[in-house]
Amino acid sequence: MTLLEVENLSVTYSPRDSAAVRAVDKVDFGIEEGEFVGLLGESGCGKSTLGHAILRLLEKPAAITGGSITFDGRDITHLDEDELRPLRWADLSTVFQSSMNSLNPVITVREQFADTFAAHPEAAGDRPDVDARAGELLEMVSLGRDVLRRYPHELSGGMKQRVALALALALRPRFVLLDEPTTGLDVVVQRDILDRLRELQRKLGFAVLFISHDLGTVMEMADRVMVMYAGEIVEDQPAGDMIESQLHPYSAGLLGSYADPRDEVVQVAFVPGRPPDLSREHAGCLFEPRCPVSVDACRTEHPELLPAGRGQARCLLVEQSPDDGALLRDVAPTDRLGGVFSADSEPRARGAADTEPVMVVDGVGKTYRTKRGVRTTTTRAVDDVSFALRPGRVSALVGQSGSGKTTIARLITGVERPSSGTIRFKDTRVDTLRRRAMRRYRRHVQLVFQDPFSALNPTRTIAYALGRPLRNHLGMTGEQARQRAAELLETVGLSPAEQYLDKLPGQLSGGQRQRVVIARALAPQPEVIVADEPISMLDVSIRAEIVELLDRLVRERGIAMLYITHDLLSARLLADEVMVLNQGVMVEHGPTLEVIGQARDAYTRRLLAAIPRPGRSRESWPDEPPNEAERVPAGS
Amino acid sequence: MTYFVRRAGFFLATLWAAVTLNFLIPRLQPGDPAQAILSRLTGKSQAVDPAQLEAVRKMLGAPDGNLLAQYGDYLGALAHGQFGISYTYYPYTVTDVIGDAIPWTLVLVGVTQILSFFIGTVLGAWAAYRRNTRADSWITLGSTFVGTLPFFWLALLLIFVFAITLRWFPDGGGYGGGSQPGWNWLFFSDAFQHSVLPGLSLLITGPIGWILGMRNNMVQTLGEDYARLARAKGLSRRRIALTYGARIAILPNVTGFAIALGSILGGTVLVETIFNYPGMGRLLLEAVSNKDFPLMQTLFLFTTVGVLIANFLADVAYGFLDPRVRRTEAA
Amino acid sequence: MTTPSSTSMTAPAPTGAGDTEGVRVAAIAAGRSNRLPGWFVILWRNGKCRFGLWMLLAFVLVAVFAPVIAPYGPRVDDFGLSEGPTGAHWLGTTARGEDVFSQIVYGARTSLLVGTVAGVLSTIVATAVGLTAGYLQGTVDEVLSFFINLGLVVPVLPLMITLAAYSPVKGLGLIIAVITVTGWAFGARIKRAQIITLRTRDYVTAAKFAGDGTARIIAYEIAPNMMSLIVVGFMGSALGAIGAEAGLAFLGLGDPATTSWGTMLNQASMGGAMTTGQWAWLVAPGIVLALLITAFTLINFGVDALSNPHLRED
Amino acid sequence: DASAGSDGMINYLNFGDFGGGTAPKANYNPYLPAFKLSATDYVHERLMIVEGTKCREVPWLATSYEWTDPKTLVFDVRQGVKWNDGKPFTAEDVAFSFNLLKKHSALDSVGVWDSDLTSVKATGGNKKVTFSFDKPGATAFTRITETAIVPEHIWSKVKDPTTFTNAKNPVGTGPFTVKSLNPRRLVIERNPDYWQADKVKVKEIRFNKADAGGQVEQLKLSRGEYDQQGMFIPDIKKSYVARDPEHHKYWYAPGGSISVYMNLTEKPFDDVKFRRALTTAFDDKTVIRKAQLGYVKEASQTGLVVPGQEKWLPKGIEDQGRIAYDPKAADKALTKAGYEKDSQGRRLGKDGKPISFSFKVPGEWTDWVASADIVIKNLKSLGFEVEKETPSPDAAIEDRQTGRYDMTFGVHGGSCNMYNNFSDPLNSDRTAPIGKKAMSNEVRWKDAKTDELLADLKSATSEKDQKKAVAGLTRVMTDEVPMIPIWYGAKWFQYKTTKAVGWPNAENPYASAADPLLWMTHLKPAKD
Ligand SMILES: Nc1ncnc2c1ncn2[C@@H]1O[C@H](COP(=O)(O)OP(=O)(O)OP(=O)(O)O)[C@@H](O)[C@H]1O
Ligand SMILES: Nc1ncnc2c1ncn2[C@@H]1O[C@H](COP(=O)(O)OP(=O)(O)OP(=O)(O)O)[C@@H](O)[C@H]1O
Ligand SMILES: [Mg+2]
Ligand SMILES: [Mg+2]
Repeated sequence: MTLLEVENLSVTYSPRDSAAVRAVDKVDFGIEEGEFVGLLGESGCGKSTLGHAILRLLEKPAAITGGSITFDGRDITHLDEDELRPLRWADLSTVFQSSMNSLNPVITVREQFADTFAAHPEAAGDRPDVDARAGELLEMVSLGRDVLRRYPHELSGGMKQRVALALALALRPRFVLLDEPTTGLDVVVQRDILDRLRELQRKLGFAVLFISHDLGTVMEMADRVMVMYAGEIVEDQPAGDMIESQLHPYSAGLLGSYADPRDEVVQVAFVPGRPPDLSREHAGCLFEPRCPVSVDACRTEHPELLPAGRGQARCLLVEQSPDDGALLRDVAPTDRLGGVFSADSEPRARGAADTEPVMVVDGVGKTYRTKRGVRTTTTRAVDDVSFALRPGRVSALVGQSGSGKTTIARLITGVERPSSGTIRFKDTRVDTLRRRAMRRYRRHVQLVFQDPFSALNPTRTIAYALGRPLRNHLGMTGEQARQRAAELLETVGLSPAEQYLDKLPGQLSGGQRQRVVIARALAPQPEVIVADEPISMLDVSIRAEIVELLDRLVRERGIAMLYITHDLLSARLLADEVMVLNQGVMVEHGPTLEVIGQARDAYTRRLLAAIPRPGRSRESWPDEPPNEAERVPAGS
Repeated sequence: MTYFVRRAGFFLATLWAAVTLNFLIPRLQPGDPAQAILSRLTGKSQAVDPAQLEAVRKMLGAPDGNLLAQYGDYLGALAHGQFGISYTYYPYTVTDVIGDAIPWTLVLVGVTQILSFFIGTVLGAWAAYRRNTRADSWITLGSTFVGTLPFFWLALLLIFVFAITLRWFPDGGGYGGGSQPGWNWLFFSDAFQHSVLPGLSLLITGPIGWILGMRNNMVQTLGEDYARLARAKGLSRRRIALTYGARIAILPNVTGFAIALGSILGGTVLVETIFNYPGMGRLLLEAVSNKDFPLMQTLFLFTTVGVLIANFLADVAYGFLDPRVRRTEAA
Repeated sequence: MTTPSSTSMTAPAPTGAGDTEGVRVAAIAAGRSNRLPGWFVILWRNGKCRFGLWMLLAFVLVAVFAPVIAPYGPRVDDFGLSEGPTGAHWLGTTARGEDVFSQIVYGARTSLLVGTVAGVLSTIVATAVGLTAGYLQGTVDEVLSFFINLGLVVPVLPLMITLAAYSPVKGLGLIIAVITVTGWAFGARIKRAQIITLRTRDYVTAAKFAGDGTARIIAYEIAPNMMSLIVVGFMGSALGAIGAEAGLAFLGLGDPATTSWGTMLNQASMGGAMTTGQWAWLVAPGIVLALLITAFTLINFGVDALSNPHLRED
Repeated sequence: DASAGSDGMINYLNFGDFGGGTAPKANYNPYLPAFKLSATDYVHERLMIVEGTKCREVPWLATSYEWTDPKTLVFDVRQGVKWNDGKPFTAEDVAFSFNLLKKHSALDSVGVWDSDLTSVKATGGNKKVTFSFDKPGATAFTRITETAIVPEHIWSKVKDPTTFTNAKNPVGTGPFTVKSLNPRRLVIERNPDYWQADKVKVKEIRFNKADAGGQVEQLKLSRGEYDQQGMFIPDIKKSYVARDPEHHKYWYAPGGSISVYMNLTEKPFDDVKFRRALTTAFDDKTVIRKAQLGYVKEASQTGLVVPGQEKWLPKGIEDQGRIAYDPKAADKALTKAGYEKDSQGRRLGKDGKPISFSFKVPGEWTDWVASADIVIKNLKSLGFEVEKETPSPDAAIEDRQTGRYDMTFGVHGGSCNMYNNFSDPLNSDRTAPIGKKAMSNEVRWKDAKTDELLADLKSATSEKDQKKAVAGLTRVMTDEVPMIPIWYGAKWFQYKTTKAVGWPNAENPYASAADPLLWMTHLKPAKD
């Protein structure tokens, strides 16, 4: 029997400030008992909204404006809060997108379990043994029982998400909604949690709606995958089928932006453009403006979600094709899309590996001393690291969170001074520079910031952001600077530039912002660029775009680049050499293919193993205890 | 260790600064205590007898001469715990005078502060819980209108209505002329009667800050993810409001409350003045207008110490109530 | 938010630093549909705040047009003594034969002046000290923080009374100075806390990479992002200043020569408004004072909403 | 009625404040006038009472006195008086009291030993007290009579009389003893063994803490909660008398003169013609009516308080020395004295420049400010440029003492000691250069003739000689115009006649508000 039946569901946000947004539009699907369904889609396409609607957790200004939700044969669309309460958690539970913040900060983990049990005596029994049951649940997500006594802030992010997961399963629900339950986590930790989740799901047999925009993971884990675009479901297929062939051009583009870095040839594509404005009415297919294969009819006729293959799709082309999407299958997806970026086993046409380095890092270490009340702790953030950066070449620095990547970036750019070792830029010792000299040095070495949302001052226009380095480093002012700023914007693909110069960052999309951040780093014509995870905050479809841009810049301008990331795919695409950092120590250093292909170090292998392999059976974990760093020493 | 040293250092430095300020401000200004006391006694329309002025100056040890030497003497005496003789209540010592005033202030202001905090927190939490309902509007708007009445003015009206016209309560003082301060029922009931009106004026205007603060904090906490999760978990509204809303929302108010308690020692000058309440606030105003340097200095010292201690306790209490702080503070 | 009755008795409830950048963004969004500045739209949209703004506007108009509105000068004492309300004297006369209504009208000037000037001054001091301490850190921060903490723990009212009592000259200037001297610390602490989070923002580091100097960074990168905090601080200070002026004047520590509602209350209280039955003299200034403070408190509802989206009215 | 006893006594009277600050503590040391509680005046008596209105000498603990020579004063001590602890009162006690003050000058707030007194001895078989001076000592008389007498048998055992509070059962000769004290109320009860107990009809007096001074006290007074009170209340006729016209009474006797002080070291105030011209310039009547609510009386230019002190007035003086407002006369006199007006109506100084000066008045004293406003208006209408300055009272007093003012209000005179009345404001000994604090001569009057007259007055033991000297001094005041008196400060005194009658008042000014012992021996139960 269908456990959850969503019919024609529409959700509208009607905020006071602006026009109403139809975030979810006539969504129709069902989930069987024990089924694991993935929900994919670009950021902002309405995944979380849909999830909240199903859980009946929408809050003003959002409201269900049509359709129905049926759970286990019961229509829950209009139940009031008191009627819903018995259903909640015992039947429908969830892990929120921001599950790290979803634990009550002032009560212990045990109490959060206890109040869940107490609220549902019918599901948990009258006098549940909280310690025993909660302990058991924690063990299921490989956490020690001592976690029960802790407060949320005493746990790491990964531990909090595991607690949230355990909590979601506390009453053995029949349906669990997982809304990106592992965002913001380290790849290795993420892998660990998801593996466990899948295992539990098989064992306990609950149904899952798994929301994510992390393609690889969804494809690997789900039985069935739905793809959302602009508030609509555009495709719904069994996962295996979808990997093989995508029915909808958008799904094709989405999957095109994913690849396995371990492959011989790695090729990624991206869907240019932005999703439509949902506050306006659109005739025709919503994806039409970005669609590479659209036909005239797409502009006027709105497609319905119709059966295709073993699933459903919402595309006129699929409808018209006689044998279930054959039309799309004819053309290789990448050919149909706007941009393609690929890397293969051949060395790139870039600077030679033996060029004179511009930047030499020699035996650098950095120790932080933190005073916390009475006690002082020292952290060895970076330990005896040496490498060199060469013009026209990209060195990638990979490693999990907290491994010291950012610290190295700060040391190189002179934000911080090393505790030991030397850093040289050409003939200058960077580690001893003073104010003036530092300013001159930064004309040559620039930083691309990770978070495009915080790297631009929300109160200053783009022209201002670009004008400052031009003025300070190159002495350009007025019209000349503006001209130059416009050129820079064109360089990073924001054209026509005039349209962007006087905007505030808030008026730009994430990808556009990141381009501005890159343009700003380029402004003083630096010789070295340090890019600190410049794509981690961006949507998958934009990532490839930025990687392509960086590659072009390195090639055209002969810039030496240090590319910091924890995403091996982008490292594989962009870098000539890869350095792997683990707890401040460089554990592996070599040409990209060599490191990824034949990793020597155990840690590197673990990193590689964390990469999802949709459609393939996963090789077993390298035999090492699961992530020691995540355990908090007892009794701290 | 350095942490405590720093803390103690700040404590002492603040004390020193406060004490020095209080030493300097009055002394740098015109007029002397003897003149001030006699001018008040004779009134502005009668001449002050120079002989009397001379005698009083001799008695008080007129503070002429080297300011630095005076300052040295003053600090020395303080270090020995000697606060000197009050100029207003000569020849009684400052300690005598303050000792009489402290209990009054502690009881009146202390009780009203605690009640205000309690009432304000409960009403604020209720308003947040019933956000955007009529109860919310009544509480926020009602308390705004009532709470912004200038309370010295309110006090006057209370006196007029309840003391003068209706004669339900006495018009001022801490107790009546008929009872003798002491541990007896008559005195306590008398003192209670006298505290009703001043207490009321403080209670009417006191809770508004807490109401609005609590409401705003709680509206915020109820909008956080953990409150939404609590709803998803199917917890009762009560439980969500208490454990996920109020419990967290009250935290930022704790510091404010501790400071408010610390400033109790300063008394409430306006109310105590209007009601002739024999507390610290009125003493302070009297000390200031009589240029009673020793009394004023000591009152200032007391209030500063009170606030400093409250600050310290606030930190401790905060650490106790907020587990997020607990670890860092304890470590 | 700030305690509205900061007439000084209750300690101000602590204010959250507020998400200032979020405010900017929300404000821009809100302002886009209109031609008005975004922050104003948010304020205006709040029903309570709108009412407060109307009230404040009324007070401002009365203050500006006082000579037109008031039938007599505030110190014209040609009328009967302690007369009750009549057609010629809507609120009666004082014990000295002045027109109470005219005094009320002129008193609006004092209260608004004190509120505005003391509010602006203490906001400036608080902002300058807070920003400098928070941005520079190190010794400068230590020293300034000491003063901020000192300002926070030194009991305000006693200090205020002492300062006001021992000044050789009286007048509005003194009252404003006293309120400023005693009222900046709280704002400075909040602003310092805020700048400490702002100074580690990437865009501040980016400005350093762009070669900007410290002063420029504070003025151009950081200060604009603290606008709503500064507005909140100003509202709080203005509110406190109006109450404090009235309180000090009531205690007889003001300048009797200025016509303010506080001095009116003081003179009504001393001048036998109750004994002579000239009620209006005592009641009117209290009510207008409460109305003005209410106006500010209501506006503060909107300012709170500005810095905390949860508090916006839907 | 509970208060009217059947025995022809008044059960109790409710009086006003009893001193000692807002939270009084027991202090009955009569030598600490700034700190003692008012009961002290009912416990400790003096040799004689010089009442404050007509300056009559009323024999008290002394039955009579005699200047045996200008340097020797002998009092006959009353016999049969007992201390309230039963011990007899003797001349030794009197001598002890004075010698105590000699030893502890801080207690000598009256300043007996500031005069030329050299010794005080009990003489004549412990029935007389002899005061010896090294110069003629007539001026010391009122100071001596103002000094309280304490029992030797108690005070000789006190270690430090300057910090002695005399708190427990204060021993004195007076009509009352302390019954109870709490900070809200002080109760004293009749001393049955008082030497003139038959005259005291009040069994008990209750003083009530009434220092608020504001609305509440005014309301209580107007409601008749006090039998006697001495406080300011606005519009007394409406707010007090009208409430019970039959019983609510008041009497505001004039006290010291409040005068316009001019800084005599500055031009044009150093010019006697200028000053004399200003005597008609001020509209005293308006000041009294508007600024002083009609509670006070117009002051005499002589420096005496009339009509109380009219016997000291020189013969032939018009209207007891009061000078009527006459701006035309002032204008004419000024012009004649060489201070002409220019075309714009500005009054010019002798240097041809417009005369401009400031008038300082403490901003907090609103009635003075209102008075100053009228005075300034008068001056402006004569063409002067006058700027009002309103410093704090402390600053204003200090400026007056140090001579840092052009024009201001000052207070002087009003006591029964004629020497003090004139010496304090006019003696060149009592002044100081600008910038230094003057003891009391704040206008900085330096005049050999005045000093001579003061010396005469000081040594004059006979009333005739004294009158002659005082007449000279009043002439200095009217002719040389060192200051221009405007009004007499009022002594607030309200009383109620429901329980007791016989209060001093304008019709029967037998005592002033400051002589409670005198009214205590005059009060009788109300008839009804
Ligand atoms: N409070 C709100 N008011 C108005 N519109 C909103 C509001 N919250 C979300 N939206 C709009 O609803 C749409 C769907 O948002 P939703 O959070 O469901 O996206 P999502 O797919 O979960 O994105 P992400 O992957 O970033 O979490 C977005 O276009 C967003 O702009
Ligand atoms: N200012 C600092 N004070 C103390 N410790 C620090 C400081 N900055 C970094 N660390 C510590 O140094 C270590 C390395 O931090 P770093 O930010 O370089 O890691 P990262 O590899 O960039 O991590 P992420 O992927 O999360 O950005 C961490 O353990 C961090 O806690
Ligand atoms: Mg989402
Ligand atoms: Mg990092």
